[in-house]
Amino acid sequence: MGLLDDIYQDLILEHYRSPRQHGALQGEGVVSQEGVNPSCGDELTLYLRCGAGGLDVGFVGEGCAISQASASLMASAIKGKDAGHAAALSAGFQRLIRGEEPGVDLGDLQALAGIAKLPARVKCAVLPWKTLDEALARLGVDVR
Amino acid sequence: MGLLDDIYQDLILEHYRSPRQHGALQGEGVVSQEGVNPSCGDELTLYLRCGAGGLDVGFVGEGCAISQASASLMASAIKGKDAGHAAALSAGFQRLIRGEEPGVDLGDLQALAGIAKLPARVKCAVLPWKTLDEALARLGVDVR
Amino acid sequence: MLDSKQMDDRDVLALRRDFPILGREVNGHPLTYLDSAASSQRPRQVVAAMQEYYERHHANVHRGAHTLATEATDAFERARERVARFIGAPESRSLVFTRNTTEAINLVAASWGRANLGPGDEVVLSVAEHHANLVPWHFLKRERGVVIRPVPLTAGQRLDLDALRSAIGPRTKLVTTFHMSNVLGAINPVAEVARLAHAAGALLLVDGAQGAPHLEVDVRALGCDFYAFSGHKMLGPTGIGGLWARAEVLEAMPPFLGGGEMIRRVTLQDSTYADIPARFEAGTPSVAEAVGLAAAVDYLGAVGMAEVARHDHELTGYALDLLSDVPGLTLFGPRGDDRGGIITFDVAGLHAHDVATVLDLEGIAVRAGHHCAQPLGAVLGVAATARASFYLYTMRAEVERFALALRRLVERFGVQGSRGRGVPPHEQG
Amino acid sequence: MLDSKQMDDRDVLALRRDFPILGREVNGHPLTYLDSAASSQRPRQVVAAMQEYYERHHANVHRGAHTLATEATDAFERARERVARFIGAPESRSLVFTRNTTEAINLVAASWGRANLGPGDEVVLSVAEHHANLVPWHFLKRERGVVIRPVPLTAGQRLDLDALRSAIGPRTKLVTTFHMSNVLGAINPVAEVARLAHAAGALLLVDGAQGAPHLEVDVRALGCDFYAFSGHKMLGPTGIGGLWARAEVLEAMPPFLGGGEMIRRVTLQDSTYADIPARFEAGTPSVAEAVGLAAAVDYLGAVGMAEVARHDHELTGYALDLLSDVPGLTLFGPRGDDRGGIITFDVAGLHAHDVATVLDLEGIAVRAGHHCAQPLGAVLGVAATARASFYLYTMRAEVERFALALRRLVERFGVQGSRGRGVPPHEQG
Ligand SMILES: Cc1ncc(COP(=O)(O)O)c(C=O)c1O
Ligand SMILES: Cc1ncc(COP(=O)(O)O)c(C=O)c1O
Repeated sequence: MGLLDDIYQDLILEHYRSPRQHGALQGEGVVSQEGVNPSCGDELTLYLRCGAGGLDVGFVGEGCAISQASASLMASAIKGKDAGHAAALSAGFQRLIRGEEPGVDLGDLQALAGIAKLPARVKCAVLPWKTLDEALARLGVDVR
Repeated sequence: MGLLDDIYQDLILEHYRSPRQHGALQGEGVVSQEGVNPSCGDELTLYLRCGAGGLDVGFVGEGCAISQASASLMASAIKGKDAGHAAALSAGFQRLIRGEEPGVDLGDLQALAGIAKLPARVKCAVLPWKTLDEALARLGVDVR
Repeated sequence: MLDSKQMDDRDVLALRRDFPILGREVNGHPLTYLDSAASSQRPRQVVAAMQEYYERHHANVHRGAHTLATEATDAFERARERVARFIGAPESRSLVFTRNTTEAINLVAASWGRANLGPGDEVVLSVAEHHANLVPWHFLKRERGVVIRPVPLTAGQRLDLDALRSAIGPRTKLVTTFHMSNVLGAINPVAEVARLAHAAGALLLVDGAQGAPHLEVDVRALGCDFYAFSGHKMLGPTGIGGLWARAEVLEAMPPFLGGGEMIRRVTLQDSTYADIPARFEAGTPSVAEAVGLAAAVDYLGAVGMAEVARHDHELTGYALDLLSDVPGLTLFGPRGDDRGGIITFDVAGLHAHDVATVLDLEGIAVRAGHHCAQPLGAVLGVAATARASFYLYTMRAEVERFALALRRLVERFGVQGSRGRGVPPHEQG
Repeated sequence: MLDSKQMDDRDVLALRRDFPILGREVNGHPLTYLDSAASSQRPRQVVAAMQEYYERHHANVHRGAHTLATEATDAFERARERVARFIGAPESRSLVFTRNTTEAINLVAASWGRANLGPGDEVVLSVAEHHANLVPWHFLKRERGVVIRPVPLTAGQRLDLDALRSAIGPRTKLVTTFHMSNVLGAINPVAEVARLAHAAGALLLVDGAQGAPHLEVDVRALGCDFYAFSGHKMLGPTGIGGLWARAEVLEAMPPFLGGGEMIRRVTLQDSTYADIPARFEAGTPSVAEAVGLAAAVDYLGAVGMAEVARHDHELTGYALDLLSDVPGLTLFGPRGDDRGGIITFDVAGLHAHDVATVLDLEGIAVRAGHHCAQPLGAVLGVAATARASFYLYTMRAEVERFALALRRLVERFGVQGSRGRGVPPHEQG
């Protein structure tokens, strides 16, 4: 059961059960973006604010361990970073999930690499990132 | 081409091109009955009157040689006969077309026996007779 | 099949040879296919019947004077007769071929519904309906103010007949519900529902998507007015299903789709329509698929539908036994004879999609999600659940594999407590 | 295929080995199948692709987390991509799978039509439309007072473009016509028709039932807004067809049938709907049939659609030559490059059904009747005609057999004179 251990790692389960940056952001300058995975029903709303201290981020959602953990890991990774960096992480993560070289240092996000071997669940892992791309585009950031 | 000769006999072509009893009947006591073969579009209207001199009969229609010749041969066969005899001929003819023993003397109608070997055209040969059965039923004749 | 458990799996093994896909490996394990409620697998005989049709007899049906057209038409109409007989229909002409259950229900809504339902007229249905038996009524609600009256479930997760009785009123024109629920496995007492509907002058539409594959169906004994079903869930091909209706009801209905086959006469400005069933079969039908479905019902008929239902039921009882004491596992659906081969469940602490993925990594195919019954998810208190479903080719050994894998999964990933409203213990008798 | 006549039949012979049914005997003669316009035959590759799908990959598509469900979904969506590419569609998401052309046109009428057509709005179509492209508009005429404006043919039995120009007016919302007529073989100048429609702010729907099988189709180059077609006429299985539409048009359309797959969110009382193409594919789709259709377009693509069209055209020219001097034989349809592989004819003195029967007794399959175009029959002056139609597997030798048999038939059964309005000699240039 190598693949099982690989995918459902403690780090992923831990982020699924105790998501970081969970909750809505309120106030001026907050962009909120919805993402839905119609094929399985996973849902996510991402909140983003671009400030002096980099990005502030929050999310609420409902879905499987993979989509929720991916969202939580993403939120941790981009919090406080600038928007360009977030876009680069997103591109790198999506390469990782397609089984390609990420080309950037993904840190903890590397934990999700195993999903590349589960075509049925790739969409789950990618949902938060596609939602991020859309939110960044609305903030005027060039996402590739 | 035995079957071809058998089916498209001169007698049948002759009745197709010069149908007997062709035309509508008018006046008191005339029963008119429509028959349609939705699968090929053949159509027939049969006119029947039960009088002292037996049945009077007429028909108009549009369709293939087989349905039109069958109608013409039928009209010739039942003209002047009583309704019970017509019903017996109908039953006998329909047996013939199913490849069974007719059980009555069919005379010229025997010419249509070959149709039994052409399942796709059985409906054409039978259309006038089914229409006759319905007309007779409306005249109160017990059709088998 | 005989009664001894030994014999049972041996008989199933013999029959499984007809299903090549069941010999597959998935993720390095032999496939354990527990997703037949979504779509069954099909025996060689069904695929062979279609192949034989294509390689020997195909042409367009009807209106053809040549030999192949006659043979194809005969094959198609004989298929209609065999399928009609399988569901106990007195006449094949009141069986309309559709793509699936969904199209069959849409046909009723669009044709019978538009002709018979006006503002304030009521359609009574259960809270456990499949989307296929909800969305067509939403269309009519929006288009003409039809009122939808939902009927709840009992604590035992059966249709609440008392509530049904009160929901049916003078404005009720149609009662519609499933024969067997695709989530709960609950089998509705259709004959009783028919009596209640008819007493109020309403008609009864049965969503037989799970009934036709898994139960002995006799539309006359059920007393329903419409029965809808899908070929792909009953060993047949995709792309074919059926709507049976009482001939008098069907005869009075206006057309559904327009085109070839369904007409009597067409001018540029107007058209008149053919008799049933042709009136409801516009265009070139699914001929090979009808032939395949007929082969499927022949196969089911040879096994015997009573035996199929018994087998489903026995496996379900076995699975419920094996899983009854797993903490953190919620099992949905009624306990009793009115329960088919469906086990829907929730693991506290893990999402249904993850449950399905973990099982799939062991070669066990279960479905996860809302099972096209989102309103029922709200009633059960959990949006996504996992579902294992059985069929005539399912072995006890597979049920054991599934139960063991699920137990291991819960031990590893499950958390204390439970999520979702299962059947309370005093209803599990 | 090469250009020499010798080579041609030899290449066709090689390709015919893929079509087992063409080796059949009918009434003691080798089958000469000249009824492909009604339904084509299919190569082994198509049946094998479906068999492989059923024996290795089948499960219900979408919403499945397990391996088979993923494989089935991939197979289905890849099939959509291959079929979309075959007709030149820029994006596969604007291709909706339907049962056939008929359902595709009904989808446009019921969804786009109900949303966009009101009393007095006009639909312009030709007098030569198939019933599939008439009856759905009759429904809208009756339901909401839509006006149908028919466009006549020229003496050469082509769409009359001048008449079309005058028929299109400020109330015209839709122009709809065939790509190739199933009776006349006439190929419409679709790109020109599109310009006329768009200039008036109307959309163009093309009935591609005969176009997709027989012509190189590029929906972008044609400039149409909708393109409808059937799998069974283009080497594919029964039970599958398609509607391509411009993405912006499709995205704005409300749902057609309601049920699973096509929803976003469902409550007991209401529902919202998925993006295209899912919005228009309610219930379990024809998965195996989509896979089969993809195999069919791969087959056609390998031969090359330009070659298929050239072959059809060459056989037609040959047949017209062989039959040009038969007295009492009326040949319909235009003469020229804008003519596909269809020869519709009338024998004075014998009904079309008898013609078909006589030919069938020699193993030659032709269709007889109104060809689902009753209004055109009225224009041609004869209700029932006979029709021979060709495809990539038709040999010159078969055309010769047909012409010889028809000549003998006319000699034996024909009478002087002619019936029906053929193409006048000065139009036959
Ligand atoms: C021009 C044309 N349109 C529409 C159709 C209807 O096709 P189908 O019966 O496959 O829906 C046909 C075939 O009969 C046709 O030839
Ligand atoms: C109870 C029930 N109704 C309706 C359907 C819809 O069936 P189909 O998708 O074949 O139309 C299903 C299957 O998904 C079902 O289980």
